[in-house]
Amino acid sequence: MTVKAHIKRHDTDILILGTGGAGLFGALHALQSAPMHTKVTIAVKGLIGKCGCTRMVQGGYNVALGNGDTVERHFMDTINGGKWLPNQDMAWRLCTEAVTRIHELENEIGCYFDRNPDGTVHQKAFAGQTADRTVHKGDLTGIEIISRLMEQVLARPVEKLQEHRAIGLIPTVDGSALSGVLFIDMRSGEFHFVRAKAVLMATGGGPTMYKYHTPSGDKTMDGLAMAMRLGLPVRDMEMVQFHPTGLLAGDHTRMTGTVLEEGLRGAGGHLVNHQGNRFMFDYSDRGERATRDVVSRGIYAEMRKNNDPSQVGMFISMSHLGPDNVRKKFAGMVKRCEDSGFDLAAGQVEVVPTAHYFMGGVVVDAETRTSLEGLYVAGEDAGGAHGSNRLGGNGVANSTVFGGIAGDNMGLDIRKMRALRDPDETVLQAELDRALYPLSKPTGNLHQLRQNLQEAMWDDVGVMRTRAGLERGLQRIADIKAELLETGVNGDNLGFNMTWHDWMNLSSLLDVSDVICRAALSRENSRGAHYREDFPEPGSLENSYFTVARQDGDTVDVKHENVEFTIVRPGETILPEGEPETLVGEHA
Amino acid sequence: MDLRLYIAQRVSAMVMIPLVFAHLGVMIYAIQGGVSAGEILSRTQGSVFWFLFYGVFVVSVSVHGAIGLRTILSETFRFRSLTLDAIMWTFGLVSIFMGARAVSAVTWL
Amino acid sequence: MPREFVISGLRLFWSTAIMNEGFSEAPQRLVEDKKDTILSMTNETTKMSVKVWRGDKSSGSYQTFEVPRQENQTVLDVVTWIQQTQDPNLSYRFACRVGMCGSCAMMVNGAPRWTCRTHVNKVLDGDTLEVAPLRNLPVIKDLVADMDPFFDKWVDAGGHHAPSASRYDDMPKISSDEPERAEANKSIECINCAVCYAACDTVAQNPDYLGPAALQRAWTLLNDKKVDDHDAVLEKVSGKGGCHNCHSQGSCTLYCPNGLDPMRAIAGLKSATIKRALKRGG
Amino acid sequence: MIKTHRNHPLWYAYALHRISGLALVLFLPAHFYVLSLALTQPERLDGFLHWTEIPAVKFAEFGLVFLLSAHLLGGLRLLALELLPWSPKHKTLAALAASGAVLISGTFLLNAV
Ligand SMILES: Cc1cc2nc3c(=O)[nH]c(=O)nc-3n(C[C@H](O)[C@H](O)[C@H](O)COP(=O)(O)OP(=O)(O)OC[C@H]3O[C@@H](n4cnc5c(N)ncnc54)[C@H](O)[C@@H]3O)c2cc1C
Ligand code: HEM
Ligand code: SF4
Ligand code: F3S
Ligand code: FES
Repeated sequence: MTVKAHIKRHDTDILILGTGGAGLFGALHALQSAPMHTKVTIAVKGLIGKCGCTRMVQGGYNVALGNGDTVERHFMDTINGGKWLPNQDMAWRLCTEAVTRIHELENEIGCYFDRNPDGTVHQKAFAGQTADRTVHKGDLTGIEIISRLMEQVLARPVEKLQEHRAIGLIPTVDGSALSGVLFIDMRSGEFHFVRAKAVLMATGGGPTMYKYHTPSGDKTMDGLAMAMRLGLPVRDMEMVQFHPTGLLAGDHTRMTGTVLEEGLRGAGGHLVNHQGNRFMFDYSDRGERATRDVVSRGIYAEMRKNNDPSQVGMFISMSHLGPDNVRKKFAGMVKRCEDSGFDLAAGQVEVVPTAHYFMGGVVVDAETRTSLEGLYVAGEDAGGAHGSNRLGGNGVANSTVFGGIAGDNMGLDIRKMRALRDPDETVLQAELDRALYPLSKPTGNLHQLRQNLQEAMWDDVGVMRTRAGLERGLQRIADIKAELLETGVNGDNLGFNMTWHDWMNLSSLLDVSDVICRAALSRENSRGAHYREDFPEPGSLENSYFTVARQDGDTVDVKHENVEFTIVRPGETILPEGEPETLVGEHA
Repeated sequence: MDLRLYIAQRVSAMVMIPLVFAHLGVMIYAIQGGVSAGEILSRTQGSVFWFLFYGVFVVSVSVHGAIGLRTILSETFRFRSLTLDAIMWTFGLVSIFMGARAVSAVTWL
Repeated sequence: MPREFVISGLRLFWSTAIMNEGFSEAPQRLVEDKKDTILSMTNETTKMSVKVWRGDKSSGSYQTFEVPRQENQTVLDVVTWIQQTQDPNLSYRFACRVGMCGSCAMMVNGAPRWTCRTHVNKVLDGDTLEVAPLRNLPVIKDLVADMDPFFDKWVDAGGHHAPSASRYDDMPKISSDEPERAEANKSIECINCAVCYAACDTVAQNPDYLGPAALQRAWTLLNDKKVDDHDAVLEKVSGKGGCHNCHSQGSCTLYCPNGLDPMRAIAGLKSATIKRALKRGG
Repeated sequence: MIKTHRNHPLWYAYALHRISGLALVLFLPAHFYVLSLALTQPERLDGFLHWTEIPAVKFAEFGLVFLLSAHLLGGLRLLALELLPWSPKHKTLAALAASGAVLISGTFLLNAV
């Protein structure tokens, strides 16, 4: 079947992809810093503010607001948590700017974060932090942040392209700058090319290529796949964070993989195996209260010991804390479990580590600029700020901080960019052809292919890795890719054709999975989220390096670059002498 | 409906609360007794109290009913806003006029 | 016969008068009761018959699919299964799959619901399920509704904070226990899913009506100490489509999947607007 | 099972209030007309009042009384719900007042029939 594709074209000044914390802050700040009458367009795969992961933030937002805590302490926690791999300038920017951003959220955007009885902001400590630092609104912090941001943006004169999926970043002919972005208007199935002087890519990463994953369904790594096709360098691609307690409810339900909050373990919840025994103390002195990576590996190891195929996960058990107490303290979680048929308060809920956050991303500087003029990247799409591991609470801080910075910079930079840039029409055509490709193939079982990928990543590129496993994973990914190219989609009606988009989702996921696997192979040590059973040692901190992958046509090249310790060196600290190691007492 | 109509409707409703209670009482009493025109009139004619009672009642019920009718016509029967206002005013005024005639018939000397 | 008529009438009013007393809790209780009985229902049927609305803006009809029952199965899972295995052209919308984004609401057996967290057991009628796009909104295709009118009204109702301080000022000291803040907190966790909007017949009948969610947002602003101009908030909800159109039908509160109570919030706006008008007048 | 989102008491209360209001509005002009007969033609009013002895008419009349009291109570309920400040104490009071009113007028009505 041949589809005659017509491309609608139109222009704007500033174009933003995605409406998570990064995209929405990008839009608001661009409006503030750009000259009058600058046209700002926001394009998103779902509805404005109603997709992506910022909405799903539960725990909260890390920011040092005094009471002994300092930006320096937040910074040191971030560097230590990232096992010395973070880009220190970015981490510093994150910690300093978070202070301004949280005030902006409260005072200008209209969020309200929970308070102490005396009216000051309440802060708690996530695992891995040395101060009570996490600002929150109950356990639905993301809803407060994103709803308030969304309504601010909706009330402003921004051009809104909802359910517009970005499918290609289109450079100029000489490749020195970005011209614009090619979209599919998902509602009609039409192609749409938008030229812009400055583009913010904030599509939010999201490791949904794993069998168990927490991010929202719209996130399929499209951004990173597009950036890689353009040959942009991406870093830390092996760094996939697993949350230890994802709900396990069967293959047939989308609920599987969704997160059971960290607070359950913090409050004294037990993890037990199918014999009913606690096992976490076999893996760590801190038992269930160890950090995410440690608990994830504990559960994973325990799962491997168990050979009963009908019994996959481990269990989280809260009932010893008193069912009524649990019901009161974790009302939201209890209700969510109940909706899918589980009794969290009095019974046990089966859990499994679940892919949660992607530390890797496009190489940017602390100003969100990339190596391509006109392209800015912020939020989970950008690599560097977290190094090998993200602290709970640093994710939404990262997206709101750098989204705002990107907006500021785009608004300023476009003053120097007089004219819109013309696209390389051959790249435009190639991207269009990519999207149309499946319509010319016989239809097949896409869903099965996606499951195959998810199994492959979970088995071979997951919580614990080995050379043999990674090599097998690489092969499995290649096989699935080949199969995908033979599997088509019925294109009779391209309007809101979710199966067509599933094909493209899978294509993005495969491209990124391949690079994750290669980066993981190249790092022969274990740092943060990356754990090699064949190389369990972290390697020398002094000679820390990060991986940088670059795609060139069909080949991917992974290099190592040394971390520049621009602010602090391993073994040192920027905290004043005599500062206690931690301000957090062991919680009861 | 906007704030003005809303207030007018609620205020007239509140005014009518005691009036309706009394009216219901009178009716029950009257029905039980089996009334004639003469009986009604002998009680009410020439009474300033009943004149004021029914006078206020007529004005309130006209205002209240007219606004209520407007709401129903607009929501349930999808009338457009110009027609709506015309009907509301017509109903209200006709109702006040007819009501005034009735009150004067019942309470005038 | 008239006596019975009166007595049943009295019962009705007795029951609504009682609802008056605890009207924020009572409708919730209704939902809970229903759920208890239904969850205890055993899962004997292995298949169910699912009628799904197919069509676009202009026309459409129901199409029936046989779908296998599963233990932990939400309505979203049912729709997903149909798209993945039976008809790749079926359109629907979802994002978070855990009740946080409000993208997935549909009419399920005649009532609006978030589908990602509606267990099939809870709504199955015998062995049939009927799924349609959310009511009171234009249809884009199949189960996908166009939510723009809902958000346009959110904006029209003044539903966003007008800053009175800047990012360089301190955060205001407002304890979570202050009565006004507590009041705002009760309504603030709205996920803008438009379930209430679909449940409300006033929305269906009056195209100007701003609807429960948008008005409820205005109520939170009115109770927000950080908002300087409370008069402006009230002004926005006093116009043609404002809070005074609400007839306290209560469907919004009954169906809100998050247990919020827009009916109560709107009542709050009504009385606040009157108080303000009286103050002005006097 | 009725497949509708309307199947709950508050919605029925709303519908009853609307229907009773509409019926009252339609009845109002007739009511005024009949009363004003007293001025012009008292004998016709008498004739009319006799006419109301007929059971069917009596029933219709009863219906009106019912609708008026139904509307009254529904209105009281709405006013309380919308305008009273809602400390739980107040809500209880409002509910008591409304239901007290139901009882009293209900008794009267039952006596009347
Ligand atoms: C369940 C859960 C809980 C979390 N809890 C916390 C927490 O407590 N604290 C914390 O700090 N972090 C938390 N995180 C992490 C945090 O949510 C994210 O890191 C952060 O919100 C990412 O923001 P973002 O703006 O980069 O991306 P997102 O918010 O994910 O937004 C991405 C946007 O891009 C759009 N998009 C994607 N692809 C395309 C395309 N091709 N074209 C157009 N648009 C596209 C998406 O639809 C979406 O609108 C949590 C994450 C999850 C999943
Ligand atoms: C004490 C007596 C009365 C009280 C307390 C009362 C109260 C109310 C209230 C509060 C409403 C608003 C309902 C809403 O917006 O949902 C209303 C509506 C209405 N009333 Fe009354 N009312 C009374 C008497 C009457 C009478 C005598 C009539 C007849 C003319 C009448 C006709 C109407 C109509 C037609 C409506 C509109 C119904 C609707 O919007 O659904 N009312 N009343
Ligand atoms: S009030 Fe409830 S039903 Fe209405 S939009 Fe908000 S969360 Fe949804
Ligand atoms: S359903 Fe509608 S009429 Fe009012 S109480 Fe809720 S908004
Ligand atoms: S998918 Fe987000 S609320 Fe259902």
